[in-house]
Amino acid sequence: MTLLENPPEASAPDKPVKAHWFRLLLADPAAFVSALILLLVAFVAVFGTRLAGASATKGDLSLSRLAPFSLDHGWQYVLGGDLLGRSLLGRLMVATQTTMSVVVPVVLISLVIGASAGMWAGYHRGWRETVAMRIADVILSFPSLLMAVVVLYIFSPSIASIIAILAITRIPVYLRTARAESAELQTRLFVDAARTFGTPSGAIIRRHIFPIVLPTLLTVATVDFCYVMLAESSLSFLGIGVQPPDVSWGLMVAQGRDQLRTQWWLSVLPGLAIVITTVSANLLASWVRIATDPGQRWRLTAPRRRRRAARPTVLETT
Amino acid sequence: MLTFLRRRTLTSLPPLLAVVLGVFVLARLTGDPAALYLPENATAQAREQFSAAHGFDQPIWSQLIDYLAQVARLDFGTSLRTGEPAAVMALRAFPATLQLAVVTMLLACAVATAVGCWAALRPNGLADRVSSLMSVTAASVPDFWLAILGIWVFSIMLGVLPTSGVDAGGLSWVLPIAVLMLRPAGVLTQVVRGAMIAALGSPYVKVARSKGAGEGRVVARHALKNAAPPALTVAGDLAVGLINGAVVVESIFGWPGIGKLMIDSILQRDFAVLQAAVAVTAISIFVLNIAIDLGYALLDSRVRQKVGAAA
Amino acid sequence: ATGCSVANSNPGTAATGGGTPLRVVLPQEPPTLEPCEASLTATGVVVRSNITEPLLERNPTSGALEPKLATEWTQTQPTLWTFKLRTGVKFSDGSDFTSEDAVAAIERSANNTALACNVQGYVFGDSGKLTLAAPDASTVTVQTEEPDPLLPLRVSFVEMTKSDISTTEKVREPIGTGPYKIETWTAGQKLTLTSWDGYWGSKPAYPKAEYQWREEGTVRAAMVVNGEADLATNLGADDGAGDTGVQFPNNETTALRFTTDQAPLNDIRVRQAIDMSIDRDGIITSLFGGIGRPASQLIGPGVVGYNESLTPTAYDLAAAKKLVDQARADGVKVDTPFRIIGRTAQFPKIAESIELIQSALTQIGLTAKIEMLDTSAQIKYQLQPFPEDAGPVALMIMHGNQAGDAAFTVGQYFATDGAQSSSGTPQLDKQIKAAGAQTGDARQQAFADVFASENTDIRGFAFLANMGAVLGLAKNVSYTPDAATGDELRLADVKPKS
Amino acid sequence: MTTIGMEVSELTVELTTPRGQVRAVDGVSFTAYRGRTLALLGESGCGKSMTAQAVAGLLEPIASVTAGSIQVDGEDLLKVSRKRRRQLAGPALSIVFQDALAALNPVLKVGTQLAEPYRIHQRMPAKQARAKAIELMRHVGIPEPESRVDAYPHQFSGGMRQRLLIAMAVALSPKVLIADEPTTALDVTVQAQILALLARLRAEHDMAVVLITHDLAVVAEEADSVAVMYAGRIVETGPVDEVFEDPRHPYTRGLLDSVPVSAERGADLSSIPGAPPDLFSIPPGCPYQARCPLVRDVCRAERPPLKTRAGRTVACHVADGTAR
Amino acid sequence: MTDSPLLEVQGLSKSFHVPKGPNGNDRLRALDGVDLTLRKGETLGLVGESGCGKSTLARTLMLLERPDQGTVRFGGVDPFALRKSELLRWRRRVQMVFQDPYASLNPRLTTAQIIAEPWHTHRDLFRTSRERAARVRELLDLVGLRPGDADRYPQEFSGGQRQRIGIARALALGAEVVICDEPVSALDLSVQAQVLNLLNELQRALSVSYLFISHDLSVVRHVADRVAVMYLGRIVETGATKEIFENPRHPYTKALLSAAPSLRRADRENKQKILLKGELPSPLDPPSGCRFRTRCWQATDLCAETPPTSADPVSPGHTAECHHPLDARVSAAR
Ligand SMILES: Nc1ncnc2c1ncn2[C@@H]1O[C@H](COP(=O)(O)OP(=O)(O)OP(=O)(O)O)[C@@H](O)[C@H]1O
Ligand SMILES: Nc1ncnc2c1ncn2[C@@H]1O[C@H](COP(=O)(O)OP(=O)(O)OP(=O)(O)O)[C@@H](O)[C@H]1O
Ligand SMILES: [Mg+2]
Ligand SMILES: [Mg+2]
Repeated sequence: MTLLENPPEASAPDKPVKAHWFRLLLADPAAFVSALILLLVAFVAVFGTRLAGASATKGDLSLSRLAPFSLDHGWQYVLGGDLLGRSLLGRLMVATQTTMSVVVPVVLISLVIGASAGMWAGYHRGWRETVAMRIADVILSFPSLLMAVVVLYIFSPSIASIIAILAITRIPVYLRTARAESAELQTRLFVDAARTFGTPSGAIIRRHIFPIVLPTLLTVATVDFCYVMLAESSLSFLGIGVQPPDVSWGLMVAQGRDQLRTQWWLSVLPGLAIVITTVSANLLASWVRIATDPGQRWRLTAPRRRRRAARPTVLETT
Repeated sequence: MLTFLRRRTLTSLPPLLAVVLGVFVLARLTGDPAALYLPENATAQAREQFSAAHGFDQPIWSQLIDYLAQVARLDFGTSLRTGEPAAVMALRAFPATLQLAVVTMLLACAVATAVGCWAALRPNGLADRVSSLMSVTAASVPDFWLAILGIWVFSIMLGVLPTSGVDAGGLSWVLPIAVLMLRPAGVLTQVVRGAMIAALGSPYVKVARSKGAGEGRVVARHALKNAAPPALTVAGDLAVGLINGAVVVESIFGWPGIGKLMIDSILQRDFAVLQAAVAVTAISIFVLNIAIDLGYALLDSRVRQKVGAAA
Repeated sequence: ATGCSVANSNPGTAATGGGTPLRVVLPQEPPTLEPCEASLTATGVVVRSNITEPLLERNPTSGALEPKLATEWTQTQPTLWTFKLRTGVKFSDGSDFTSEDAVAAIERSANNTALACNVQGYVFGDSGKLTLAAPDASTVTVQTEEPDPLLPLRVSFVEMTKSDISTTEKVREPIGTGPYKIETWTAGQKLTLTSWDGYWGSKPAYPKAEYQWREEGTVRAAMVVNGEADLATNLGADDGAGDTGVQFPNNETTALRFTTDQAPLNDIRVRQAIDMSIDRDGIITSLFGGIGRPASQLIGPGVVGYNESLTPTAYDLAAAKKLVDQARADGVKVDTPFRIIGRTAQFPKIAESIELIQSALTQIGLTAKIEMLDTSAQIKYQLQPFPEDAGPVALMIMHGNQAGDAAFTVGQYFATDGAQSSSGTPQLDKQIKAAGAQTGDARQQAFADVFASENTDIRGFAFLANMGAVLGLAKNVSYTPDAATGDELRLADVKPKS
Repeated sequence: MTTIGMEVSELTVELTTPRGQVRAVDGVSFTAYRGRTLALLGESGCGKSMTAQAVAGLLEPIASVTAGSIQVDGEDLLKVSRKRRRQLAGPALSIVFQDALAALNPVLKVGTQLAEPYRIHQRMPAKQARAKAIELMRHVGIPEPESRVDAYPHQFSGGMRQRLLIAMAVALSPKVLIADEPTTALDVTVQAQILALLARLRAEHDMAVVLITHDLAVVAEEADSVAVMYAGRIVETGPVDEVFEDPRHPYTRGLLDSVPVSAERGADLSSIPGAPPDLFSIPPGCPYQARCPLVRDVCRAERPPLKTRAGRTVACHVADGTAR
Repeated sequence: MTDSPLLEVQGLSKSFHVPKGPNGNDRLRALDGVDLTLRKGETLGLVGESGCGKSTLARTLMLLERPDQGTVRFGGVDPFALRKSELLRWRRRVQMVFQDPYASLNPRLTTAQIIAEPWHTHRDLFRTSRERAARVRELLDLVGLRPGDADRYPQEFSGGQRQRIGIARALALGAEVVICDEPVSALDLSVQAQVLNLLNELQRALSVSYLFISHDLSVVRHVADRVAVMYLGRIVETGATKEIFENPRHPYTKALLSAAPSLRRADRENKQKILLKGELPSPLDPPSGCRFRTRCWQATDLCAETPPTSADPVSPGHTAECHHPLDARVSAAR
């Protein structure tokens, strides 16, 4: 039925629907809560180290393995203490910064490189496409752990190296998505129309392909966000991830796994942080996908009860 | 069909070669294995002897040429660690990984299909929301964590499953597969759901209904087959991940697979084994990709035509 | 979490002797069972005294050498040792064990540089070439270049193999004289040994033994708890062995080893300050779960040369800070950052321990950066020659003296030319050499002095702990672990509990 | 004497949309006689397909029938159980869709799809159903059906696909066939073929055909009677010749006038100003008021009912003389 | 209307590489030697069945495809030989209106952005954003949209309104020739009339030339001065509109005319429908000789052997590519 694609032939002529982002966000409670959580995460990532205070870095061995949910030792210890007697809450806050400073750059770098290469390859087709896809194949079938060990061997293990490795291994994901979409988009009539004005290919990609590919890429990126966090924790599991005294959620989960049976909170709480953050990111991403699409935005302004009937977006995942 | 296979194989060769060469070069950048394999107070002379014996003293390109010549004779060298032929070790470990990957993917697909279809039949309903949330969560749990938790709960607390190993019959498969399956199942569920919603809304489904087809027939015969291709792509990528990277689960459960072999040989600088293992997985990944293309063709005659025509 | 029922295909009724195998779970699969690699933990723990046997054997508790395939040994000349072999010993393929086999085995392990056996490096590294002879079928003579009082101890590391064993390649599945022989080895999964009927000694309690390997300590512990294994080695305190866990001291000692020639580690006060900022008791109780003892030297008690009078440095941040300040006042560049390098997963909680030390160092005004490396990368810093641009490094090391004699420690770590030494003085070198020539009590005293002087004059090390380990032991199995258990697990000593 | 194939009365379909509840089909009534063609004529969005889907029971979840009845063969399709409804889909009533490529399942062989009605309703074994499929293909004029029965939809041209869809619809000789713009996507030469085919099948199966289209010329050539729809309502009905000869409703007249029949090159066509009203802002009174040249006050206030006068049915205050 | 051809196309051929068809051919000849002229201020109607190559011709003229053979002259210059700035200048003179008003407008841009898009490339046309905004308003007014529509997205418009946006965009650079590829076939009858009227008005006001592609004969008859009938990649008949419609000489043209349903009863009764056999043959595997022979009721052996040419006009300004052109008088009598 055409209506879905072209919703209310909105000839509600004289009131162009000005979408206020905030109102749109409020319209989707799940997304709203997710946004709040992500804001909190972002806030903690920026100010967490300062907020956490000394108890996050300086341990008190007498508080080693302190059980959570008690305020006896001050609010810092409400989530208990780690092996060195540091406050787990503080550690989580500090770890937020490291985690985000790994995950966000990885996602951004691989997104930017992968997406540009993919759009370029998909737009031009031909040999460029073949080469780009074969390179993606190579990266994908390459054992990423080998790459990790090599990079960490050649360069000393640092956050920058971890970012580099993870970014390289994630590039194909965006490359393939962007290529597929842009290969399809370049056959669209409005791209042809732009060509008839003599618009150079770079400008077409920027103006016509990119904005349409972006929401898909964002969806992929949020899914990837989760993947990168997990990959980082796997690196930590193998001892080649974030190095102490830096701490990331992944490292906390990895280090705490031995205590799972005795001090469960050491790995469960950081694990929860990963899960909650990724779930929020996913929920917010599906909201963004709808909100940035002028053709779908109306869904969010719809009364709640009714929305169920409207066909939901297709979540594409990789 | 044959021409398609031939062409795919030919176009797959350069990347395959690139992977093998890449591994060769990268591995050698991680340093000389002499320190690992010789006693701590071995003399400099002994070290040189060792390097010379294994050719590590040659410039990398000449090592490479020798290696390629070797590989052309299907000789992947011998393991520094065990003295066994590297190819034998890789081929011995691979089936374990493959079995695990295949069973995991099959189950993940089955779960994803069931849950995804169910959710798609009532989009935005309660079932849909719950399953969406669960699938996102499933896809974001660290696997090693889950593995250890699983051992704790199912082996020790409940005592219903063996902790690890491969020799407790079917039961020893349960935990590794459950752990490995979670992420693929979560991701696939979302894909299947999306594709099914699209398929169920399409005109041909209406036509099927207009012929008096019941819900079961509509889903099973009409929608599912159309929803399969996107799921197939994603399943392929996930399978590649399993073949190449079940390291964590393999090492926790003592599953003698290729992921573990690979990481061990990286850490032990056992280059020959590493190269052989990478070659085996890379080949299997290329085979998998071809299989997926053929799968498309099987599902969709439009693709079949292209595949048939591609010469 | 014990006493649970078990859903396993071969339930935990195990090991009552009658044909059920003894199931052992190790951290890693032996790469090969090559006997001359027996000082490699993964190999040795399976091979030694189970599949192959040495001529003589050191009692890990008493330290005394005891006869095994040799019944007696004497220093017939200052540079000549004569070994009398036990008669009637057969290899598991049925052939007789003769002096020719013994000569070939020692020759192969000690003199064969092409094979580069591990034993050669560890045990015979600093002794010259040996000249071997077999005057008759049950006598072996060993001629050394210089008088070597330790030769029998060294020979106790050589596992006896058949004379027709390859001298150019390492063997994967050897034939030995031990109580067990290899039945099947499904690489990656399982290694099964069966007892060898023609064994010269008494028959072991278990007719069969199965080895499996799991990397994760928690999994190994869980297997014992769950009744899937009878013995699990190398557990940590937190691995959850519960009441199946048996704690025992192993012969490993952990320490920080300093590069003494670069600022800020080139000043002894700085090194002493670091030593003082290690909260040994805290680490042992909080991180190691109480397993281990604060260390005062690089070896544990029971090793010849152990100095009883040395005590672990007390934890005193204030004093440490004062020392650093003094050094700073004297122009030492104490602000120069240095690295603390550790090997990933070398012992349980290594990362946390280093982290704790690092944070203490920050408090006394030093700047240390942590680097956890994989074995191959870490070993560059452990073995001479070190990487050129390494800079100042405090390396976390773990040393295990398997031989029970300090000579095997100090030569390596204290001598200026020691393979793993990053400090030392000519004076100490002389002292070490002199001590090595001593025997008996004099030897004990001389080495004890070496440790004392290193401590006061050089302080190239800050010792952490004499480590201990946990052995997972199923309830129906009896076994008493000793210091050597991690390196040599004698299956014959394991008995079913009645 | 003609028998009634289907009688639709006061059919109302409401849509639950984000902007509220709207009526997409508002009290539509018509009767289709067997052996005859009734054309449902109207511009895009006026509710033709919605009507068809409501009749065929294929409305999307967002739409629902809120009033009316659909009588086929003595049964009210809106009252019967779901199961009965499914049983009737095919033998009693079937539908042909506009976009033949989208309406054929791309991954199933056409033979399988053609055989489906027999498999579902008559539980015919696969082999026999396949034979029937071949027969059907021959029936609608597809050459070499034996070899093409195993082909896939994309291997057929547009016209052939439309034939396949029609074949599927007439498989069980339905009493009523709804054809929703069956030729809109086709070329004139092919359109002529398809329309001829439909006419032939109508006669052979004695079906009541409801032909939905926006093409006046097609209506003129093919239909016996016509119902003109505007904004979800029927504004005029009657025998085609009469309606086209002498349109009563200003909308019908406007449509007929905008066809560039033989208007001279360069001369402006007479066109209806503006666009059909948005479903959400249909004014009270006559929905056509905003575009109507004859609009009166009463048109703004009162909705004109569909009245029969002098053998012609029309919903217009002006035409039925209520307003002058 | 002057007589000098503004656009001249000769022997234009274009083939596509496609998956092998049943007969093993993988070159699809979409255009196979097309000749065409368009004079200043004139509207040339191009009719033909789906897949006969109309859009390919339009796209080739817009330089979206590169022809295999043949020449295109626009005001005497070959656009394919032009380099950057010259090419840009040429682009301004020729613009296109697309068939599908839904697909040819980027859904993420507003009306104003869509109309102003060409100026991003042709920067020198309007330098300030104020100028641009003013011009957008003018254009909106020209095509009958309200100034308030400038900030709305395409989906908020009806098909007819979208097509107006498309037309405004085509005029944004001040084109002399507008190629209209089925501009009204996606539109409703009542709206179609509005758009046709608009195109007419614009032609009068701006004296642009149209190449007007359509499959709807009644529309072509209404808008075109001359008509070219295309069949399987070739122009089979050209002539003045009246000539073509009243006196078709090619059997295909005649069949096409007769197949079109007609509203007027008089026409219907007069006409005897010619139901062509089969459908358009695949351009992958065109018939030998005359391409229409497989569906032609007059075909002879000659038709299968020699391709007919249109070298000699059947009457002045009227060419038909047929071995057996229909008798002029007989068809005139109809
Ligand atoms: N899924 C839907 N959601 C909301 N509105 C819808 C939906 N489907 C159709 N509509 C609206 O219902 C009205 C009737 O639509 P319908 O498809 O019946 O029109 P139509 O006359 O068949 O048009 P066309 O000629 O374009 O097929 C239209 O205004 C349309 O916008
Ligand atoms: N990019 C392409 N690749 C392959 N074949 C093409 C391509 N573009 C067009 N064709 C083929 O060329 C032929 C002519 O196509 P074209 O689009 O020009 O036809 P048309 O007359 O415009 O048809 P319609 O009326 O359907 O728009 C068709 O058979 C079409 O399938
Ligand atoms: Mg419709
Ligand atoms: Mg076209």
